[in-house]
Amino acid sequence: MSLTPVVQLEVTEDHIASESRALSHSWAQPRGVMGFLSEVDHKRIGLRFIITALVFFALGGVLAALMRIQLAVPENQFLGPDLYNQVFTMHGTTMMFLFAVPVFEGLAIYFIPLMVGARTIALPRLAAFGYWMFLAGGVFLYVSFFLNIGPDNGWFSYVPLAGPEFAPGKRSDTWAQLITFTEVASLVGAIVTIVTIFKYRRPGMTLDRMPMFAWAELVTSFMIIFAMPAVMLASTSLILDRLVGTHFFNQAQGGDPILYQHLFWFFGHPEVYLIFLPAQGLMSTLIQTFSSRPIVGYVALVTALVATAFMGFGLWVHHMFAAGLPEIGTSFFTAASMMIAIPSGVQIFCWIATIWSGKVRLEVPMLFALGYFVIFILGGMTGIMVASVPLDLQVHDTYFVVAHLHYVLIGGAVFPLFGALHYWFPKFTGRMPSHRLGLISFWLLFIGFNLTFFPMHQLGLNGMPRRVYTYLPGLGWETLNLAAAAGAALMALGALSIVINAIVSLRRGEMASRNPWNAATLEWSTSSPPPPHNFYPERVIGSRDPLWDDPPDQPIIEGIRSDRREVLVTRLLDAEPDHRYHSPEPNVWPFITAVFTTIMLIGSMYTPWAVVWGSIPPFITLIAWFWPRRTDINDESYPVEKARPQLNEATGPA
Amino acid sequence: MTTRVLDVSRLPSFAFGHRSILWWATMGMILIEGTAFGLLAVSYIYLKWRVPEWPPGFAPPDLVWGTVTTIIILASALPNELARRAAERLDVPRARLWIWVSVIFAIAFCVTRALEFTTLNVWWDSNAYGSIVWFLLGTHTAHVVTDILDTGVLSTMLLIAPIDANRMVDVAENASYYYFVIASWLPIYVLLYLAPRLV
Amino acid sequence: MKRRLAIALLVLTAACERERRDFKLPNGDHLTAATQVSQLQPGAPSPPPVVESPFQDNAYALSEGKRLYSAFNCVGCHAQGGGAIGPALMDHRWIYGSRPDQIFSTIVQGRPNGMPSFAGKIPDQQVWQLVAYVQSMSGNVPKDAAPARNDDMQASKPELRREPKPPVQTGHR
Amino acid sequence: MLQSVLESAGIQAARVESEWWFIFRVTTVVTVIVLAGLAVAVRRGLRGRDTGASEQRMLRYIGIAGAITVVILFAILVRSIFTSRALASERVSDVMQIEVMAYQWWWSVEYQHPEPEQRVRTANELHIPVGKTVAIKLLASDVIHSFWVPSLAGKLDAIPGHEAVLWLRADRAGVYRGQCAEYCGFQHAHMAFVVIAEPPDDFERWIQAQRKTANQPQSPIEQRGLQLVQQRACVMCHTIRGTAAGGRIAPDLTHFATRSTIAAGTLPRTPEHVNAWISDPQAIKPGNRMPTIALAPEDRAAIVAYLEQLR
Repeated sequence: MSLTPVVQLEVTEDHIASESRALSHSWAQPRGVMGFLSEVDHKRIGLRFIITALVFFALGGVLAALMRIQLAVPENQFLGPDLYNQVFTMHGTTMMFLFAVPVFEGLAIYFIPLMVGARTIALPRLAAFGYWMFLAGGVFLYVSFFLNIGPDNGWFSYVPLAGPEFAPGKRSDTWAQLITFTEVASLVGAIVTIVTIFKYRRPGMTLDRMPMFAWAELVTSFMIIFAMPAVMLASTSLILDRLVGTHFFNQAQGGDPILYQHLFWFFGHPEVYLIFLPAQGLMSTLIQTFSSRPIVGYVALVTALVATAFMGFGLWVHHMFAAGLPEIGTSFFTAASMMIAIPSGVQIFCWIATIWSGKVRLEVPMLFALGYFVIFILGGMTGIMVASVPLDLQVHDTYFVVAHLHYVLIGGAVFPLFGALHYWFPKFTGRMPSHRLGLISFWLLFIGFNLTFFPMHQLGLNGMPRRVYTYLPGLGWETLNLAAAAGAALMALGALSIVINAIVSLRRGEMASRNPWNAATLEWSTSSPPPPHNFYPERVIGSRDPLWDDPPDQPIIEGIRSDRREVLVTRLLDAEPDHRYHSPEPNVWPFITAVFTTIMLIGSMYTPWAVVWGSIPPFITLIAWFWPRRTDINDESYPVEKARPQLNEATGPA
Repeated sequence: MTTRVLDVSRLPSFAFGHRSILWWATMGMILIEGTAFGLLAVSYIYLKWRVPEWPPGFAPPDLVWGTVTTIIILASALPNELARRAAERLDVPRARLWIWVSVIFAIAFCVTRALEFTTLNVWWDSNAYGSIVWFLLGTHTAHVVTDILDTGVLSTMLLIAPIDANRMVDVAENASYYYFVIASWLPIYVLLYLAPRLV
Repeated sequence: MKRRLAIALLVLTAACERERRDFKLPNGDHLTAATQVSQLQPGAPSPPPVVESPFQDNAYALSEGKRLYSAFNCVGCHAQGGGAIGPALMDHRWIYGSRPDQIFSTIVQGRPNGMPSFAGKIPDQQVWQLVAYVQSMSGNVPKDAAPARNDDMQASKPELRREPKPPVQTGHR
Repeated sequence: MLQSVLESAGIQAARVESEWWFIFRVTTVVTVIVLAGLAVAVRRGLRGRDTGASEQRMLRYIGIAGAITVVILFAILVRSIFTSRALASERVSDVMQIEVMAYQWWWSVEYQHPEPEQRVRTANELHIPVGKTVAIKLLASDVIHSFWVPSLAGKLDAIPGHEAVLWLRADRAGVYRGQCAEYCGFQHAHMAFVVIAEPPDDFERWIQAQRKTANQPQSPIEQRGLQLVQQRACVMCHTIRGTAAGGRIAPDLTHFATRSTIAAGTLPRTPEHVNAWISDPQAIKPGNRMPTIALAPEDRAAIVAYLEQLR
């Protein structure tokens, strides 16, 4: 007899009401300062990730504006080389490590459980720990910057410029340690996302019924796992070279600066895709909802995501064409870099087909999605150009590449992100965002973006290198740089209008229903904002677009305990119910562990002994974290003898 | 209102192996650190390929302690496996016994590992070869130490903390991670000790 | 509270101090012809002005000093600090004084038996940078500002990892 | 002065330029078609007529579009590989060798010759004969730099411990500006140089002149200038062949007055600029390695007068 029969049962309104009450009680968010620090609710953690990342985005934007002011006219004295170098390094580092990766991580932590129909995220304490590490890393970077210890060797920190001889002081170490902070946060986030997707999907949600955003985050998380260790090694060996005198990158003692570049770009190129892929998931989500039809080519889109991820690891060398590597090798990497355009092309064709065959609603999120097409396609085309070795040797490290990467990353990731934030605003807050302000933001950003970055293509071809703090008059760069500065001002206004929209709508926006956009994914099946336990009652999933296509009489899932934080764990492929799991209760130790880990990491910039002595306090706090408390004990198997009758089911074949 | 209901109340409240979420979390850790070890090994080979002679200017590490460590580390797989099996049977006394035995093994090879560091014949700041040797060995040692501490805490928990079935899942997953520590050592042993002698 | 604030401020300024990149001396460069060559002076003896080194704890100046140390061929006589024709600089023995202003005078005035005078040849700013570096050779600067290893063959431990050797006055003044 | 990828004056840059126009045209056409397709789709979607188009049929079209993408990419790839080959074909051994050593933030240029005294050392300025291939051996003395003259060839990194060779040929006489293209610290922005391509006879005359030692100063003020150069800080870093100045860590000044710029392309070489530079180099190029040297105005004028006659 199956352990999970589908039966006809009487489910009364009273039962539902009392279960709801019990769930609200057992999943209640802790109160007070300690409660704030102990939070394990994935929606809170996810929102913290998103808001913190957006704050860093704003800071990175301010730095970008400073650079545009500095470069608006030739031989400007506004910043000077020392400050400018810190500013552009901080800008790149912030955008890559403190904005782009964490913001998508935050979206994943918030929405993956909602989209797969789970009550919470897997390993919530780990997710909380990840957030505190991310926050600590970001604060650490900006405090360092204001103390004049901000990194100044570019977000790539090439040796020997960032190495022991040419980067005196602690600025380079700040960069290297920031990497460790964000690494920990991203890796933790990746594990949490993978486990949630694999084990917490609602019964009936087989892998081929998963929403596209979940697919995108799954693929991205695997990319993080394989890419991030490379930069961890690069930054660790950099700090070892600087602090204890190892010779990884010292050519006179058998090391090699090129080794650093290989390690960095083995991470650095996949990094681009692990920013880009979640945004592709967002694009599919937006296009489907606002075309009011199921996405065309689901299998093709998933395949494209996976293919992009695989190829993403095969083209890191195209950042090093100018380093004079052997020609045969570079041809291979040219081929790989061009072929990665194929999956992107397929995705774009699928979306155009969806739009073509659907009923399009030009809401603000859809506008951002359409903006993606214009901007990202241009960025993709310049991507093909820089994949060609001869052409890359001309435009590499010029403003052409600056234009290219912003077209790809802002067009390919930030526009879908803003579309998605607008789209999910009612789910976050329970209120609708303002349509009119949304229109203003979109057009300001769209025009401002193109005015800022389109001229940079021409600047690059005219010979303007990247990362210069000033330039001489008479080289034909003045007008284009001035245009870019004007565009940057428009973008700043656009960003401001988004902030205003958020504040105004939060106060006075129209109340949002469960599913204001008439979307098909599960996060819209619960109230806006969702209750702490996300869903009740929960129905078995019967199709890929449950809110559109599921018959109304899908079975209700009953039997998950409401008197404690219990979740249903399902099987990897078919999402058949497997066992019930007692999800961790709120706990302050992840926060304390993050504090001590931070102290250890910062100390290790100054002396290697900090690693030895400094790892003792986090170790002790980890014990406290994992030490079983009364509330954490699984009362159905305590003492352990009580669990014996469950043993066959618990170990038997899945 | 009568409706169709999927009743999950009779499902077990824990699971072992790849059915448990802890197993997947452990696999995630293993993938991350496996990638790190892989890249370290590639860096070692890259540096080796840059110079005509390897190891450059120093004798390769002495075989004795490295080999003893390898033997102990391989032997420690046995108590580890026994602990895992006992855990999956929910046999608390045996799980407790074997996990303590594996802690003793781990401490033993920590000692031989310390001796290993004294017979590397090169310092980390001698040249790039020394740096990568120390880095490889140091990274692996960090994993060993982490695992010992982790196992130690778990063993202590089995003595003094309340034990439910999830604790037994912890023991089983602790064993999976330990297998990774063993498995990652073998290629490093080959790289550090055998490759300079054979090639 | 106030004291805590003061300590915090101190830490902050220390960090700023260490990481400043000064491309010129704050008061501009001046000729070192005014450097006292002799202790003899007319009138009553006035206490010798204690000259503060502007770059004592400054990481950038220390690294510049290290660069100039080999660029100006100090290596030729003092080697990498171990000493050869000239005395060792990484030990604790100081013949002509270990105070920054004394080292400054040694470089500018030159000393008997081979140390040439660099008066007028090396601008004050660079002399101060050399002074700071020379102090770091025996570990007598803060560890977080001292130079790390160079991308070179390694002759000795980088300054950052040297044990501080308290100066001992051996010479005659 | 030219510093543009799209105004090629040499064979290597011309090949890349023609590749650029090829890819540019192809990608422009593709972009226009895709965006037009999107526009049609949005228009149709807005009208929202239920097309009843089967997913099968749409997937077929997507497949066709994907196949066309593959073909286009393959064409670009083949074109690119052929260009690479052509660029490499310029690598011949029997050519004039110039060694360029990149420093933080200037370029030292040395024309190789079997006899050491026939070698020519200059800075931030390369003279090359028109129509002849030259091999530029790139070295880095400190950090990674990148040698880039857009009008003549693509860039190549100068990496410490590695040796790289760039082959280029100028086909039109002219002055081409180049610049460091790898971020290298404070003054990455002011690390320019010029390549002067001139007819072979002119080039020969130039190199013969460069082989001579420095001019002897004539007027009293120039003589005083030389005296100051030899007494003051200049000698610690600069070489002027034929005088006591023999420092090796800064640009060779033997034929200073034949160059068109100072401070690695930062300023045109005029007496006023040279004077301003000596008086406060850190104000003009903050962070560069030339210290501010205290000099009386009349001494500075003498030094400038001396430098200006170093032809």
